[in-house]
Amino acid sequence: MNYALASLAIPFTVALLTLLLQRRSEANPIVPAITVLATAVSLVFAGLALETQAVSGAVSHLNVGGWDSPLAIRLRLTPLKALLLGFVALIHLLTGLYAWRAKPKIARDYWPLSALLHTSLAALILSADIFNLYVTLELLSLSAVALVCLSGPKAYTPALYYLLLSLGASLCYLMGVAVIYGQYGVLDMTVLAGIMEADHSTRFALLLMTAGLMLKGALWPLHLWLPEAHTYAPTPVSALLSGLVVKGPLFILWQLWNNLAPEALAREMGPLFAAGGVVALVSGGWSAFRAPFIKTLVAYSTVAQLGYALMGLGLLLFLQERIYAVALWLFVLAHGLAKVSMFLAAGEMQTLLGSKRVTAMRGATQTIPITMSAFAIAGISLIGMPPTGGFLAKWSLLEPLFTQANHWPWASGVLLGTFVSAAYVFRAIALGFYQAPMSREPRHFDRVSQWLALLPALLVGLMAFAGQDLIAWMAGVTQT
Amino acid sequence: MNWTNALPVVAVFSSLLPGLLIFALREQQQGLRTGLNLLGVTVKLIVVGVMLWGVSQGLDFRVEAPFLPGGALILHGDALSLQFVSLSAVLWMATTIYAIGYLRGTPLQSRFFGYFSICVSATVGVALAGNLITFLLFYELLTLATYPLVVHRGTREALDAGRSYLAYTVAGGTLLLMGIAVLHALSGSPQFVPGGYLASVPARHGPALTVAFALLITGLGVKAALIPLHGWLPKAMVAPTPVSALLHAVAVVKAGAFGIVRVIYDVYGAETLEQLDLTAPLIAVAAFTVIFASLRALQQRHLKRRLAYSTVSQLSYIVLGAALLGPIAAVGGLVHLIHQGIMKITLFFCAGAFEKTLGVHRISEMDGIGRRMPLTMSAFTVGALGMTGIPPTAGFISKWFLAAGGLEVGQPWVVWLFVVSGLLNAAYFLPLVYRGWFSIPTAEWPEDHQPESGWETRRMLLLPTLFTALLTLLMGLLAGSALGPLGWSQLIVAREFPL
Amino acid sequence: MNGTVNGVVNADLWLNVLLAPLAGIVVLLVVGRKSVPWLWLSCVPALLAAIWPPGELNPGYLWPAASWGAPDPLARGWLGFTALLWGCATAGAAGIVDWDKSGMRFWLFWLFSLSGNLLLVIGKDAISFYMGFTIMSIAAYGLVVHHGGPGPRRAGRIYLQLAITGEMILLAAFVMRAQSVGGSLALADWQQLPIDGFTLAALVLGFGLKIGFWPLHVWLPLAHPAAPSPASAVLSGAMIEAGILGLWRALPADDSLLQSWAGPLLALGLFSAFYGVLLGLITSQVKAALAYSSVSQMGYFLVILALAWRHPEQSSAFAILLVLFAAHHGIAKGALFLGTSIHPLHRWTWLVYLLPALAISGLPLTSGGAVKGDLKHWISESDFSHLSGVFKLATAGTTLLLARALWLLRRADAGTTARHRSGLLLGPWTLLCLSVVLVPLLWPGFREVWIEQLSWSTTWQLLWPMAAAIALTGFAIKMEWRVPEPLRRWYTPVLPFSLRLKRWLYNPPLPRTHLELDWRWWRQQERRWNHFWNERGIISSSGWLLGFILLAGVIWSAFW
Amino acid sequence: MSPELLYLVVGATIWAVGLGGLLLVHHMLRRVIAVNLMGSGVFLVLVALAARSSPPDPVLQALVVTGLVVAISATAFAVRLASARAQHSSGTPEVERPGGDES
Repeated sequence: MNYALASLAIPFTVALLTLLLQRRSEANPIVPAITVLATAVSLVFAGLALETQAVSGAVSHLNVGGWDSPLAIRLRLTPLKALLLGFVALIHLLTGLYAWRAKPKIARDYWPLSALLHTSLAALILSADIFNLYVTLELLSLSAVALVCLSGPKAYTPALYYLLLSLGASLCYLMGVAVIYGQYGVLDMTVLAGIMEADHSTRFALLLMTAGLMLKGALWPLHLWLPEAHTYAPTPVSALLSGLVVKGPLFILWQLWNNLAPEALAREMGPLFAAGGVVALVSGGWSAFRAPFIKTLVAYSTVAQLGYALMGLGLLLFLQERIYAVALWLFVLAHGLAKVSMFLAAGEMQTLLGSKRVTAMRGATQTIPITMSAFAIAGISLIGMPPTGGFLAKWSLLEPLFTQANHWPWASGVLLGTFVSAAYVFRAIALGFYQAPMSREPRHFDRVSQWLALLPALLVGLMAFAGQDLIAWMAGVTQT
Repeated sequence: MNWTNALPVVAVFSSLLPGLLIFALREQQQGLRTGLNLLGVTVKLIVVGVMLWGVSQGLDFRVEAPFLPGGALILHGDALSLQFVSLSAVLWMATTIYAIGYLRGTPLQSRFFGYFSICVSATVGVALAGNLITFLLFYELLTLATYPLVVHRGTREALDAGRSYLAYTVAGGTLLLMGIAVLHALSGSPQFVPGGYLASVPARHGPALTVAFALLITGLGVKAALIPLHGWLPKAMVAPTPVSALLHAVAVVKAGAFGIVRVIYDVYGAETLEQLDLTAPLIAVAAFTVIFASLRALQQRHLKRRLAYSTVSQLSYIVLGAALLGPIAAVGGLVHLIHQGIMKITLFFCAGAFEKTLGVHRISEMDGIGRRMPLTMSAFTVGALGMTGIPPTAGFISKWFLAAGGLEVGQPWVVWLFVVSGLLNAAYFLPLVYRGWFSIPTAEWPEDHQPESGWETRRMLLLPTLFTALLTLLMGLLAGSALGPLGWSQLIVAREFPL
Repeated sequence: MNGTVNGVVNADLWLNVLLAPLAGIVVLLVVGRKSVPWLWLSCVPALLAAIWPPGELNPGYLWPAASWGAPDPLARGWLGFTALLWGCATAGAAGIVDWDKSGMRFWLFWLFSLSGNLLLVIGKDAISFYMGFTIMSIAAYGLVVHHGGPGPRRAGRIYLQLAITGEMILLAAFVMRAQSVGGSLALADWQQLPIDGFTLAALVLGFGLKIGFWPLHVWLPLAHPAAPSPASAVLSGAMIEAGILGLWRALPADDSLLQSWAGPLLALGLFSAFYGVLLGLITSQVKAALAYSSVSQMGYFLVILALAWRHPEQSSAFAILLVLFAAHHGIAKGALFLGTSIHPLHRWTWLVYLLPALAISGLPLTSGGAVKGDLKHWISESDFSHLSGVFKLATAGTTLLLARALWLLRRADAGTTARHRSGLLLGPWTLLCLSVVLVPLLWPGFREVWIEQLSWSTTWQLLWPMAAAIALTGFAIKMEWRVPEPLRRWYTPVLPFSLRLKRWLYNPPLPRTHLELDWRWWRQQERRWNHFWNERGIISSSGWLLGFILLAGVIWSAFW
Repeated sequence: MSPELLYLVVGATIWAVGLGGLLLVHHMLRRVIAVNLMGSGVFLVLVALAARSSPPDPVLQALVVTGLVVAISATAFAVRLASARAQHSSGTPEVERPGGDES
């Protein structure tokens, strides 16, 4: 628990510290270094937390400040949470490194805000009661919106939309919290898990919270804000938003339905989620396929890929089999890595090719091969071809479906999803193979940032080679 | 890990590593690139040679690594896989040399050879895959690695072809994945076993097995270009000729056909398939493909497209041979796997040499080409006769066994299928031979590059062509020798059909 | 024939029989035109092997069950005359074929064809036979179209269409035959086990396309005039007879089915014999007339086969008759075809030329007299003895046809200014012509038959129809009979059919499977859809959706 | 109808009105207000729930306080953002402009 707390506290401290440092001088070169370093340290601590937690397999609690329930801020650490902490830190580290190298220079406010985002995500993960979750959700949204604004006035409109919808969604969620508290008088999730019943008000509360979380997590059909916000954000921010921020609400949703909701309700809700996931896959994929801009394409692909997660969640609730939880979280991990890579690559392309249009990628395999490789490998993971992480996740979703004949129809959802993902990914990749106009040499050719984009792609690209251990371990991790 | 474990890995990596290294090379480092390629080729040939010897001696080359729950990564060199591995190793050698000659002076060679080597590695992986999961892994890698080769020219036409290629193969790959998942859910993904490992699955899973079979065959049928899943193949002709050659002879289409053979014999097994009565539709589709693709080939006026449709037709020989579920037919199908590869690559090499030397793309431009390029045209003639099944070429041997196999399992119509197919093959190949040798050139060649060496074309283009043409002849003439493809196929079948 | 020789000569001689023409190819490729006068040497090993046959050779490293040898007099004799004919024709061709006009190509095809022909004769297994047969047939295409131009091209097209069809049918027949005898590929086995009607039909059809009896003769009268005369010589003298050999080898010696088929086959043979004569009489080309003579002579072969089928107990005797007939016809017809290239024809050349012509008509003391006499003898002793009279008519017809051919040749010779009288041509040609007398004397097996037929009655029976025919010819020349106009324009319906087939094959009527999508319409729908959402704005749309979900949820939570 | 229930219903209604405002109103500032209305509705509900027992539930009051803090900061941010956006699009920080500015 202490390690996890450290992993949470470090970015928080850094956020404050960098804020102070920024004040003193206009652009302090130390700030990025500190932030990145701190993220790395936070990652190490998350890793340590994961190790202790995975070894002991235990669940630890902490009441912040020694207050007692119900007034206390309760934190709870499980192996999965430790894993997610590490994941958050890792993605932050990667994007932080990229932001450090990025040309043109990113706005200096990026550093404290990203640290704040990191903090709120970590807090969200660790929180053990549903009201705390509301607070962390708000923090998350506020810092995310602020980050979106960093790319200047053109981002204000999408940022504002994002903010307003996000606020509305939070209030939906809060209404749900109120109803639940009114019903049960408890906020702590471990306690709630035992006592919730499938009555009308619980249903209504769950519904309110779900709707809010879906809006925040850009789950279909409440994803409309996402493409613009992700498109107009600065590149590292897009990566963070797609890779992490939308996963926060998803995590809550998962806890809500998997741990709190009575099984009967969960079984009812499962098919809806799963069906929504299939539609998300198809419609998001189609939009990505038709998207005119590189980043819009990648953003819509997030919408589509969240469909897989939603499908995993739905099937988990519907069929009540652990393996779908594994699939769900494997999707989250694989998608996070792949999306970071894709957004960084997309950003690189925008800078290097001087255009944000997808058609600008013509000949990219010749002019910017490394970036293009990053984009391609990440894309292939999104499609779910072996040996990528996407394949691993898809496999763990697909394979158990076939054990019973009446679950087979759901497999067609996966089938559709694969087709559509392949369509939009290869649409972009294909452009890269056009004969490049040889005369045009890319500007600001920075090898390091290209490799930074490639790194997560490689990670996710070879993820399935650890498949057997990973699935077995995840199956254990998602128990709690 | 002892050396028998290491060899399958070396076989895969002997082309994968050079491929990855070549990506890093600059365009001008021609010598280094060629050196890396040839090094890989040599290592692979040696390894394959040793493995061939070992398998004939009864050694077991096997290596396993954890991958998915219930499905490890297994590379296993058994007789069947070596059949395919040897084909790819030998033809990789020929094609690499050819490609060096073909691409001289064109841009993006590092990218080309990089993907080319990966493509071969994937093919070898497909061949050596010891279970379905491993097969899938390399099969998909093959899809991906081939795409850049198909679109190598980077023109709109090439990209269109690439799109069609991807649409078909990715869809096929997904269906294959589905099928594999179905089987995996039933029985895990154990190692391929002669006679099929699904024999032990209880009979109540019959419907699941049927659906899985349909999925697998459809998925594999895309690459094996079974009609109506063949659409990508003729379009992929816009690729540079070495790619078409490799695509048609070895890598892609054979991966599909080989996969079908694997599924039939080592996953389901003849007995299970007979119980479930699954092969009849496959046989029907294959037979239809044999005839219909030939008719389509007749319509083509473009040399490479005609060759492509011929490939579609010939691939179904292999599928048919495997699906007939008789030992003789299996020998025919397996031996055709090799024979078709050698013959078709010869034809493509010739087509590429015509194209590079004289700018000839269309059939109508081939008039009298035999006077200008007699050696290439001779090779073409050998290949064409082989495709038609005229002795003493390799094609005759396959056809003989396939027809006899059909009779053996009580399907006499198969014989007449091959008669009709042979006639159609003759109808679309012999006019080319006629044009080449007997017609008088009516106009100037579209472009004429007389190489300085005084040979009829670049030596790098000519020598591999002659080599494969010679192989085509030798495989027919020396079919009886134990080390030939026929002897090896009989060895495989002896192991598959324990009588 | 005797066992001691078998031990003396190494079985590897069989390999050399085939390697000789292949070596010829190599020498040709390396040395070029200088090697041409010596290419006839390629046939020497075959001739040696025929005279001193070694034991069988089993080259197992070649195709499965490969086995070569000449175990019986049939095979020996066949190999002998084939080698003789090819040798002479090769030497003759060296004197005729112009090197500068695609000579290399001609010789390559020639030698391939030769090796195929030799292979099929010495092959004791089905694959060797089939392989040789096919190589021979396909390579002969190059000989047929050698001259180029529309005529040869047309002839070549029909030749190839039929040859390939024949090959494919034969392949099917061979496969079926092999399977029906339990997978054995040894031709010796095939002669032991019964056959089914389907396979038999396929075999007759497949070989028939090569043999060229009616109605499968269509390519013969087209191909022969088109090909250079040495090529016609081997086509007519060796290749089409290979089909007869195949029929003999692939069929069982004693089979009830064959007995029942003997009658129809005999009828077919007889019809073919007369049909060939009649059609030959109305052609105006020497080589076409000779080709029709071949069609007619092939009828006799069918008759021999029919006799053998009907009387299996005398199979070995018929085998002898078959090979003798084949040798006789091969040599004589080869000499006749080869001779058509000799220009101008001097007196002694005419005399020599008459020899094979008369031999084919059946002049006693020549090979023709011997074999025809023998054939008549067998017919009279067979179930078909009532047909003896017909054969006298046939002899007369043959004589008429050859007289017509000679007359045409004289006319053609008078009309040409070309000169072809090199020693390379005249020497072998003379040898071939004289062989119609020499071979019966030198070949012990032939000699026996020859001596048997040296009776006055046989001579008379053979001579009077010939004499009658010659008299008729003299009368016809005297009266200046001409072929009636409508018959002169006789043409075979096969030509347009073949052309139509070619066109059909070049553009088979297949359905066009092309998916036409109205892209513009779809694009418009997409625009509308995007517009629908953009108009409302993100917040409103999302809000509506949220509200809708909540409403649905309220209903869900309230009423479930 | 007890006062708590009344407050509850009123709170819920305010919340719903806020939500309706969010989706019906096209003006940014009004939307910010709509969101605030939603917040107020929730807080009213929370307070009403707290009032069910006596003494009132301190947890809920703590929640309301926390929520208010969050709401204030979020509103401030939203207003600043809206004005910045308006300034960028029209050159004045004036958010209010007839006809709406959604696009």
